[in-house]
Amino acid sequence: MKTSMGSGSTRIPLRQQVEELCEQSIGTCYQCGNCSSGCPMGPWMDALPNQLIRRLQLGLEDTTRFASPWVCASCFACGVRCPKGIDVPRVMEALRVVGLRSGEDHIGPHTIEKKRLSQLPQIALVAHMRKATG
Amino acid sequence: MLIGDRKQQSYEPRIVAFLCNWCAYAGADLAGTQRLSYPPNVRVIRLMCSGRVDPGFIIEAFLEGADGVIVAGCHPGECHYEHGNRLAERRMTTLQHLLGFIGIEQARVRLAWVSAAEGRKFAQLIETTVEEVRALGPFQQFPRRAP
Amino acid sequence: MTSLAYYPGCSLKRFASGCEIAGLEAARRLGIELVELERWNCCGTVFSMSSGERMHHLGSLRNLVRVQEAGYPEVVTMCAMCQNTLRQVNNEVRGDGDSLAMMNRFMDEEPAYRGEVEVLHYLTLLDRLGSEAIAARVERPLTGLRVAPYYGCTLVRPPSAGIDDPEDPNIMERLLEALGAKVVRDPMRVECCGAYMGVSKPGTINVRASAIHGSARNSGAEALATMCPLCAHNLDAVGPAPDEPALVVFYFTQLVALALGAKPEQCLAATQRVDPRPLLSTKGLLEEPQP
Amino acid sequence: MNNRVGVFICHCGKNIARTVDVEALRKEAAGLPGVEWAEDDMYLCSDPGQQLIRERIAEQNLDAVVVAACSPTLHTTTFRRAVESAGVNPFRLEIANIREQCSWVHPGTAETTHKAAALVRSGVEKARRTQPLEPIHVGLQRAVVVIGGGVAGIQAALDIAEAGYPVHLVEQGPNLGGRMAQLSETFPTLDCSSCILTPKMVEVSHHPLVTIHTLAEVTDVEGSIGNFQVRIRQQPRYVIAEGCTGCGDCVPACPQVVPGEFDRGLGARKAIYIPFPQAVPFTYTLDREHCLNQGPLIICDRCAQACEPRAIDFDQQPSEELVEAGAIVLATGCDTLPLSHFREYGHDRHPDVIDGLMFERLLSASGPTHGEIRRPSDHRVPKSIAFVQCAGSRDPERGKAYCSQICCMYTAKHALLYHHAVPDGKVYIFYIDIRAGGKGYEEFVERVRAEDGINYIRGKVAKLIPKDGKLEVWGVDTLLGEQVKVEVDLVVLATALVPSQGIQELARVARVAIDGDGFLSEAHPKLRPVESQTRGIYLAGTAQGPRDISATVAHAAGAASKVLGLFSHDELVEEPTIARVNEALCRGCSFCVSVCPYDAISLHEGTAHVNETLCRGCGACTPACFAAALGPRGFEDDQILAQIRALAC
Ligand SMILES: Cc1cc2nc3c(=O)[nH]c(=O)nc-3n(C[C@H](O)[C@H](O)[C@H](O)COP(=O)(O)OP(=O)(O)OC[C@H]3O[C@@H](n4cnc5c(N)ncnc54)[C@H](O)[C@@H]3O)c2cc1C
Ligand SMILES: Cc1cc2nc3c(=O)[nH]c(=O)nc-3n(C[C@H](O)[C@H](O)[C@H](O)COP(=O)(O)OP(=O)(O)OC[C@H]3O[C@@H](n4cnc5c(N)ncnc54)[C@H](O)[C@@H]3O)c2cc1C
Ligand code: SF4
Ligand code: SF4
Ligand code: SF4
Ligand code: SF4
Ligand code: SF4
Ligand code: SF4
Ligand code: SF4
Ligand code: SF4
Repeated sequence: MKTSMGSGSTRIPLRQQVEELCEQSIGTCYQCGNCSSGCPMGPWMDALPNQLIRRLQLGLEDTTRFASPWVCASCFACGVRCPKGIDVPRVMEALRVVGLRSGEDHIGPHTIEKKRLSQLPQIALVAHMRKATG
Repeated sequence: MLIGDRKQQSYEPRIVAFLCNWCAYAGADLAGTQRLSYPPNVRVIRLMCSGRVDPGFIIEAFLEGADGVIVAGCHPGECHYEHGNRLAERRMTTLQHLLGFIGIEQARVRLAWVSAAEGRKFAQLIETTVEEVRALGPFQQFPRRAP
Repeated sequence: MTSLAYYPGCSLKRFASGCEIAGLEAARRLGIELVELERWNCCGTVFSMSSGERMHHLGSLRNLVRVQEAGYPEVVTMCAMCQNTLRQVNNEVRGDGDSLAMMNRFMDEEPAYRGEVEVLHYLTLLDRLGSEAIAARVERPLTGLRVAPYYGCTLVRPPSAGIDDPEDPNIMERLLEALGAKVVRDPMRVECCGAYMGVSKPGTINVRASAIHGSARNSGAEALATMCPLCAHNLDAVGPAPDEPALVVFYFTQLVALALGAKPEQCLAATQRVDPRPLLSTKGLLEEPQP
Repeated sequence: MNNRVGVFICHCGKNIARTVDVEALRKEAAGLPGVEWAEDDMYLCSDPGQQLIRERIAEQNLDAVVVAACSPTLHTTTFRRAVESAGVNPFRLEIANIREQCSWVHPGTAETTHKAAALVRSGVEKARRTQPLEPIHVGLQRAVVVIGGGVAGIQAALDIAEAGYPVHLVEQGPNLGGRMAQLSETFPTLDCSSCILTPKMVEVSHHPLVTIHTLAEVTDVEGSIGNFQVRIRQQPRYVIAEGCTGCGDCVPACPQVVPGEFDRGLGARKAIYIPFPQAVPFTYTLDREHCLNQGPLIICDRCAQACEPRAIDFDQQPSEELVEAGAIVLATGCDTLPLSHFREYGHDRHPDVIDGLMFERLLSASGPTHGEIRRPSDHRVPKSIAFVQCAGSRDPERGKAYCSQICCMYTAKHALLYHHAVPDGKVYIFYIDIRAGGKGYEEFVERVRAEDGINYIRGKVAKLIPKDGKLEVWGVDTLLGEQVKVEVDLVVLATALVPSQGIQELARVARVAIDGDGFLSEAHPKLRPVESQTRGIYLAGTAQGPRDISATVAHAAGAASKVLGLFSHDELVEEPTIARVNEALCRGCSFCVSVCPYDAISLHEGTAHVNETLCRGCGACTPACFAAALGPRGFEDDQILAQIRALAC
């Protein structure tokens, strides 16, 4: 894979945007991988949390294209275990916010069966809507 | 004329500098070894530690004709005597408040950290201090003692 | 009788009513009056973690204002997610005067929040009473019932909103022991059940539930105890893959009420998919307690 | 005030003379009050230049000298010697720095000569006010107390004793050896640890100049460099050292079984025991805490019955001894973070999660399993092991921010030794980075990497889950970007190295500084790594920071050489430029006491008193004194004020 690290765009660079949104310092991550080791949603992610952070460190603008932040269940396990005190769930949230602000749709109400809709607990629905709409 | 009569000359600020032996004084020596040039307005008194500087010395310097004073020692955490520079910092801060209170410009008294490797920093310190004190004009708040 | 403000949250009024009914009954039996707030709204469910989305915290804040105006220093929640969101919002505005001032301006129809309310989880409340005091009230000891507490995420994480150690909590264990149950310390007890991911990725939940049920079963548990409607839904209503056995999933409050002598029909929820009665009956826990 | 000052101005070839008008300067100097003689010379530091100064002192009967030349850091010693040989007290020499701080940095203008004149004037004003000072001579107690009996303490004690000075080696445990005695084989050479340590322990115990105090602690340190008084508290062993033959007959008689500390709980010992077969001193120890006899009541004396030499004495009492020493070496070593620290790894709840030292005991031929690797839960030979590196190290959030330096290496060693013992066993090493910086270390790790069956996986382990008698390890391969879950029989945590317990108390007693992590602070991280910030107290080994055996031994040898350097003098000669109290003026307010960085000032009957060996003459105390009652010699208030007057105008 060829990775270009320069940014040709005049927008606020992604890393800066994410750091401001999550109030975390991405640079302190030393890529130990602890966040990824314990992530319950890891099997469904297209890039593990540490990989997303690595991409952000390099300022790769396509980091927003990964589905992982939308797979993240906000379980806080990674944040609790990060040796460098990075609140990784906040980084995930920031990536979601960046995606939402650029107009992505992750609710997909039509994808939820009617029957299931009535069985889900209220908090599941509300939480999902909140995560998917910002 | 060797010792200039200051009244006849255009105003040249006189700066007295108290330097600790281990860092700032060595830094000043290094500026010399590197042949950096800086204004001759500064006169150095070598002390073992910036913690030795009595605020009274600074008042005395002004009374005797100085227009500015520099106190310089090792960087925080690098004091040869563990924390003498911290003492200096505390004393100088208090003094500066006091001077400010009686209307003396704080820029006339400067505390700086200069390591033995910072010859350039020392030269720059002298340069900027001389310029700032020159801009303030001669120190006239205290009646000078007769020379 | 101690009386405290009580915030139920939406799920406890519908999906997880079993949790609330049993919890209130248990409180009554312990001499605690939980006074439901006259008006309350959604807690917000999830705490918005990005600096640009603080407005989402207004919902939580309104509830805290109502506790303040009702004159209570503390508010009790049963739902793990409610306590988590309310606590996090509370922590945030307390730590940041500017943000509190701004939020207060936005809530112009409400009195200003002063940041003094404490959010308390039901488990913390019981823990405060102390194991001994609770043990003394037990009428139907849960002897022989092998229960694995399941905390999930929001009861213990992030640490600033958790009620116990994030990796090795013990509060439910302590209380269950006081109720006479055989406590099983399951290593998966703080691992996520999949949370709301079931909405968009239903398949994930079975996998998570299988892991959690399997681990608890391996550790020798017959039942799981939880304090979160979402966990209960994922572990019970969705549950492990169809070909795998599922344990009974209790709301913790149900076990407390049962042990304190409440009638089984009072504390068993109609919504429980895996019927707890066969298990309880083998342990003699459906019978009337001996005086 | 003296008025027979001589001023000598140096041209330094053209270095000074190029920009300073030396002749004008000389004339100016000659006219200054108190100046008896002023002269210039081409090269003052040369032999003829020094000779000139000496001659003029004699001719003109000078009693103080000002040399206007280069920086005092260059030639103070030269000129002090010169004036001293001519009968002027060396502390009556002043140097005016007209080269580094004048001729080299300013142009050849009148203002430059003007400044040089001011500097000379200031030097003269100070010289007139100097007093003759004599160096302070302090007696030197040529004996050493070494605290800590690990390899660092042993090495330091041996080096010092070999040079002919008596050493008291104080060890808190029942025997010497420290961590190294617990190790199996040592990286990178795989020498057997006891094979190389035992001869050293024997040597130190037989050395006529070494007194070993085991079960002993230092409870108080008084005095200062050259003359410390060290209080050693001896705990009772309840076995008379001279009586015990080491036969071991007492052990089978004892009914009390206790988990053995030396084996880190993996093995058992009796209440009367010797920790390991090669222990030095080879005297058994009765552990009163676990013995049936609590307090004075003797309800069991089976060991005493079994002991033919009648070496057991239940009535032993703690005792104290005061030792005089000129220097102290702190070698209190290290510990590792306890397993209970690691809550996500099940802390101490899963018996098959152990730390590196426990694994050393499993590997050790004299260990609880006689060198066979068997896991604690069911004593089976583990068919797979996961090693978790950086457990608690490099973890500023929940552990220690620093790298423990040795665990990459010993983990590689563990993997290798295990693989040799169980060739079909599987090894997974979870690491973040491999740090193998020593000589031969990278080669060692490379060898281990190349072994079949050893998998290095780059990623930190989040959690351990016990499952069907195994442990599921949740890891990640960050190089592949995939989660990794493996089930293993045993997990070994490479736990962070931490300072030994009790270091804080000892540091307080000995008045040495400790750093934020609790290790002893060195005087300078690069240039004075074996000296503490308190003179006469030296540091050796892991008490100062994580390091392996070879670095520990080098560090200890360094500390010993510092001690020997100190002892190579007949007495301590201290610079006289230290603070002095004018007792008539002192009001006993103690402001100065709190200011001194070296605790050199104390109040005696309401008057401040400066300890001559502790004071380093920084002068920080002087401005604190509102009574103007103390000041450092050589930098007194009146001298400095006179310099200010000379310079400001
Ligand atoms: C698991 C493990 C494996 C290792 N493997 C290797 C290896 O293969 N190769 C290698 O080179 N290094 C290895 N090391 C490192 C090695 O053990 C240390 O470098 C070495 O033991 C340090 O020696 P020391 O004398 O500084 O400290 P220690 O060995 O800790 O000795 C300190 C002594 O001081 C005593 N003491 C402590 N406090 C006091 C007090 N207040 N008063 C009196 N006495 C006190 C202690 O009881 C102890 O006996 C390993 C370390 C560990 C943990
Ligand atoms: C790029 C670089 C950066 C570094 N940065 C740091 C740092 O930031 N911090 C740090 O702690 N360390 C640093 N170091 C390491 C540090 O420089 C060395 O540890 C240190 O200088 C070693 O000192 P030495 O006296 O052993 O050897 P050297 O400094 O090499 O001195 C050896 C001397 O012996 C002379 N010599 C050689 N052979 C003979 C002979 N046959 N006869 C007579 N004389 C001889 C040489 O001319 C030389 O003067 C750095 C090293 C390098 C290369
Ligand atoms: S746990 Fe923290 S330091 Fe480690 S990879 Fe994840 S974010 Fe980076
Ligand atoms: S918060 Fe999200 S990224 Fe972090 S462990 Fe949980 S699911 Fe994974
Ligand atoms: S004394 Fe100093 S200034 Fe004079 S010749 Fe020697 S080096 Fe040069
Ligand atoms: S029986 Fe006596 S002599 Fe033998 S080892 Fe025991 S105490 Fe020592
Ligand atoms: S007195 Fe008894 S219990 Fe104590 S050490 Fe001797 S034999 Fe063991
Ligand atoms: S030596 Fe290796 S294992 Fe130990 S802390 Fe350093 S990097 Fe981690
Ligand atoms: S500060 Fe001065 S007066 Fe006070 S005790 Fe010290 S020497 Fe004496
Ligand atoms: S001169 Fe410095 S070291 Fe000496 S007593 Fe004063 S403060 Fe302490």
